[in-house]
Amino acid sequence: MDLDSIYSEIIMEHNRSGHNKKALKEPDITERGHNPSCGDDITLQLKLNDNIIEDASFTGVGCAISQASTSIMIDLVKGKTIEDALDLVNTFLAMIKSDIDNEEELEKLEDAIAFQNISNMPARVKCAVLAWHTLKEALL
Amino acid sequence: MDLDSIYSEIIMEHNRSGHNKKALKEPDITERGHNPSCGDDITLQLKLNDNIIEDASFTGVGCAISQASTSIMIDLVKGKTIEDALDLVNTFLAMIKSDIDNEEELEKLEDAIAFQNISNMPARVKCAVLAWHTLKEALL
Amino acid sequence: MPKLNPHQIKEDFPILQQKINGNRLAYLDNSATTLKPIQVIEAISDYNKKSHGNPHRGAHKLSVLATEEYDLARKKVKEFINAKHSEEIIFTKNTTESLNLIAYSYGMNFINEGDEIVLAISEHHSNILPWQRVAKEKKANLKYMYLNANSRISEKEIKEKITTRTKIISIAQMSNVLGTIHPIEQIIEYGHKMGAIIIVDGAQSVPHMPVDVQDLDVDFFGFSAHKMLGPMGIGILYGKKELLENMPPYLTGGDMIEYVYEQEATFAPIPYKFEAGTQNVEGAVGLRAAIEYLENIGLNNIQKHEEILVEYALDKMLKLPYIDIQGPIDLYMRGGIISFTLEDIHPHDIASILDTYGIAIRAGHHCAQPLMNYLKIPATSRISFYLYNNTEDIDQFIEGIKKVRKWFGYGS
Amino acid sequence: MPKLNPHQIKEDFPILQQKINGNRLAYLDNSATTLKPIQVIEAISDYNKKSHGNPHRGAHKLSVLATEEYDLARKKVKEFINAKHSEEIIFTKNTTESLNLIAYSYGMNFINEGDEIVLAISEHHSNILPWQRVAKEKKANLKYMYLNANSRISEKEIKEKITTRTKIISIAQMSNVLGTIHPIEQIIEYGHKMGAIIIVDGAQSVPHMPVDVQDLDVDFFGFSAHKMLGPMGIGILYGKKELLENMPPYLTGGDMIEYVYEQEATFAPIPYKFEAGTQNVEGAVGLRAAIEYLENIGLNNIQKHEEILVEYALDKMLKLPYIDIQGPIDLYMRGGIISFTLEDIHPHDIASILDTYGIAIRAGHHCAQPLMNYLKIPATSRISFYLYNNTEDIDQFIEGIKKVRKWFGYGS
Ligand SMILES: Cc1ncc(COP(=O)(O)O)c(C=O)c1O
Ligand SMILES: Cc1ncc(COP(=O)(O)O)c(C=O)c1O
Repeated sequence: MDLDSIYSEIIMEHNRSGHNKKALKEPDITERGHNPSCGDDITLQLKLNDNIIEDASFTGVGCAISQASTSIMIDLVKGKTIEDALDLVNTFLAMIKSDIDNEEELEKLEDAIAFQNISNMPARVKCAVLAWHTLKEALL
Repeated sequence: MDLDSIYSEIIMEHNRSGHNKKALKEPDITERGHNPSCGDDITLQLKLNDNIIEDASFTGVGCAISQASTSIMIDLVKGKTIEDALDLVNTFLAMIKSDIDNEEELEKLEDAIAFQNISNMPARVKCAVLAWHTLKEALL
Repeated sequence: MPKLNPHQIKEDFPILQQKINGNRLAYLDNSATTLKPIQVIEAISDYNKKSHGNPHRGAHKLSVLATEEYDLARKKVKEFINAKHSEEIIFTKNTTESLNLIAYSYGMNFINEGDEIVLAISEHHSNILPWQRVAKEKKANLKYMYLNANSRISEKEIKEKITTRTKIISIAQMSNVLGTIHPIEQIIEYGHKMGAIIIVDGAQSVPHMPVDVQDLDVDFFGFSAHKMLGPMGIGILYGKKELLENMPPYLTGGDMIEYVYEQEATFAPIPYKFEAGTQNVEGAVGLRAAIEYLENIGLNNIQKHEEILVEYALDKMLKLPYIDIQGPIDLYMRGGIISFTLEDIHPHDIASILDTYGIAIRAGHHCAQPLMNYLKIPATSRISFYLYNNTEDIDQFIEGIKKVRKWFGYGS
Repeated sequence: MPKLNPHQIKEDFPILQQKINGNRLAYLDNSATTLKPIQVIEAISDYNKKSHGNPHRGAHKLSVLATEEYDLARKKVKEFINAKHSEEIIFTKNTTESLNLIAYSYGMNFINEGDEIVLAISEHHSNILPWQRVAKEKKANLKYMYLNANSRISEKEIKEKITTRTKIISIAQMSNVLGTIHPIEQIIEYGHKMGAIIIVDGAQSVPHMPVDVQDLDVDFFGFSAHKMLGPMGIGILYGKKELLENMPPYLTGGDMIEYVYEQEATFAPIPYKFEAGTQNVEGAVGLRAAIEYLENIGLNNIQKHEEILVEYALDKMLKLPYIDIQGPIDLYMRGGIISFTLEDIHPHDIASILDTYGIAIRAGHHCAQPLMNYLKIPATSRISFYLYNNTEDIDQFIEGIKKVRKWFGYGS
């Protein structure tokens, strides 16, 4: 397995930057997500305008995979409708399960495609999907 | 393993004859012995005269090994003192455990020597020693 | 589907290549435990040589491989008994633990004073003692369904014993003493109607016939790998998801938790909630290989094969007037287990003497003392078949019985 | 006594001949589970090919052989930990079950309201959750001995926490997170003076150092075969005869009974009373082979060897300023387990990246969440040694750590 394909530049960059890691002032939704088995624990905050995700951020602790995945997700869904965001979550989860082999369909995931190979590290799949499951919980 | 060395003539003879298999009238001691794991269940009866075993008998159910062993033991201890009987029991149990390799010492066991090879059938050792343990319980 | 050829199958089983006391081995003690084909032995060795690690949460390769092996085994079991969800399959150490788990976790928590627990009189001790404990502790009533003269539970008996107070019915699909296949479909249907949950002890059935837990609509189902060509030290408990999810854990410790604090803890979802501590991964690997071996032959073929052996054996045995069959003497709803007694010769003597001729049978109460008491016999001798047995084994056994008789001074 | 040569020893372990992700395997996850030497793998195969049967009460040859193998394993364990009687050795499926057995059978029956149960804060979940349950059900108090700055339990802490109300003390001889060897001799002596019984979790100690249960005067002692070169699916519980004899059974079913009636049963003597159902005979065979392997090398030699590795590793690690050792930083009373954290890099990332370089370590809470809470860290990375490790493994690990740092954009 190629380390670059998991700990890729885009993931390391998001892990480092922390530009989405902060608390929102007066969020409409606050949702906690955690992986008991590895201790990853994030809190997602969303600001909605009608059914548009106007702003989003997260706080919490976790490994590079979970932190980067959360940050990339936030970049992706900001400005999207709730429906579109949920669709992206489903696409992402399907990609992780290798249920999608149509590369075109994945394009809408933009940077989040970086997690495509995480199934080569089965122990880390939970880290990659944590934020996405949390967002789903928050929006449903 | 040689079947003759376990199901020997002397053992088959005692199993068949049943000359010691009966209830005593007015026994001094009645002692039950049983092997839960194989269902052998005998009741030993003794008539004492001072410290002499004047008469002995048994009733109950069990396999050929346990029935013959009981009958042979009764033949052996009838007329003996309690001390001598206990000594014979200990010699028999030591023989079974292969703790005695002095053939002369075993001679006093007479027909009971027939059980010398029972350790070749480990599952049947309990059947061979049942009566002897029961006698020990009865006399101690 | 390949026709079952026991001669060819025998070649897969190293133990059957051995001489026992100088004789060809006729292994007829399959109800106690089965032999392992080389495929199972090597699957275990291979795991130990290549993929062994502690599964769950390990980020390194060996741990990942072990996790995969363990998950694959669970999936294989799920498919084998057609469970709806993989998480309905819990690994235990044997059928006995599977039944104890239900008794501790379901019985002790959902049974109340005056409730009834109904068993069959033919149950194995492992399906009796856990219920005696629940009944005693919860002041419930333990009741037994008795057998008719041909070793079967009648419909009348079912309807008499199972009432609206019955909360648990626990019964073996196949009796390990008599070979009777009990009418569990009827019992499950009627039991559910009365509001009971139904536990089926599949230790003797699953290895020998197709079983579909969804089709049966059974609530819990337990069995052991070592009775189906697999390793010792691993058993299975199937339970319906909704039931398992509502039960408290049984063993507690590593790997079955979510969060642990000094004074309390929260638990992982099923199946992990019921799998505390390091599990028997190599056992699971062996079990999977065993199921694959069985599926290759086909459970239907195995069942058919054993039916033919039972017919052959019963025919020969019924012709010998000194043999008493304990169990059904017809072929209807019975498996490859035949218990018998010989006039005037104790079962233990029969087993010991047959052993010297290379014939492996079991003698005793077969962990079913209440049945023995009910039948008023202290013990039986028992032969039991599997896919590697053939008519030669039965001929050797019949010859052996004649030698036993001769040894005891009887004609043959 | 042969000097321990890990290079030669490595050759006995097939898994160590493998490349992992194209790299030499540095297996440093021995606290989770250990690898098996070919001698153990073949002992299990041989058993399966030659002597497999269901032990106990079987009159036929294979059953007799299996019974002998099982008894020999028990005797070997007895000698290995120097128990007084063979029947004080009970086979379970793992340490977790050993501890649950004591909790269910001793704890639930001999602990009363207001009694105290004392643990160390560093315990494994398997030695915490069973006591939480007993404490809750019996309204007893669960108390923890805390650690000083160098990860040790002070004499003051012992005397403060253990009182005349203390009925049970349960503690690991060696912490699986910190590597600390706890002063169990003192705790046992003081605990007995206060009237408590003492349970020692030997999962991490027995594989790595000589243990004498009579010398320790410990009341119960548990461990797992899979952490000492043996198979998964078999664990051990040692208990003093007088204690075991007075405890009610825990699992019930086949092989642990004397007489069974419809409504009640009487039980077999120890150890059988605690071994319900078909036991893991092939596991016992593998365990015996593992103990023989360890004895051939010598537990003293193994301990010495690991001490040298710890010294070598600690020396290298303490020189790297970005590594924080979690656990004692001296060599006094510590075993071959080193937990650590890296500034700004999460343990799971460390483990995943090291894996790609063939270095197997564990990351997480190590089934010791209360300790993590106490230390105020979410997780650690952990390396742990065994007899087949050498300084090359440690060098590979140190180089790996530098690569992890580089990958995250830090200097080395
Ligand atoms: C100290 C300690 N106790 C108990 C256990 C549990 O052992 P097992 O998983 O074999 O039951 C472990 C193993 O992780 C351990 O390290
Ligand atoms: C019907 C039945 N139930 C339960 C058991 C117990 O199985 P195990 O000993 O594998 O726990 C057996 C095996 O003897 C059996 O035949």
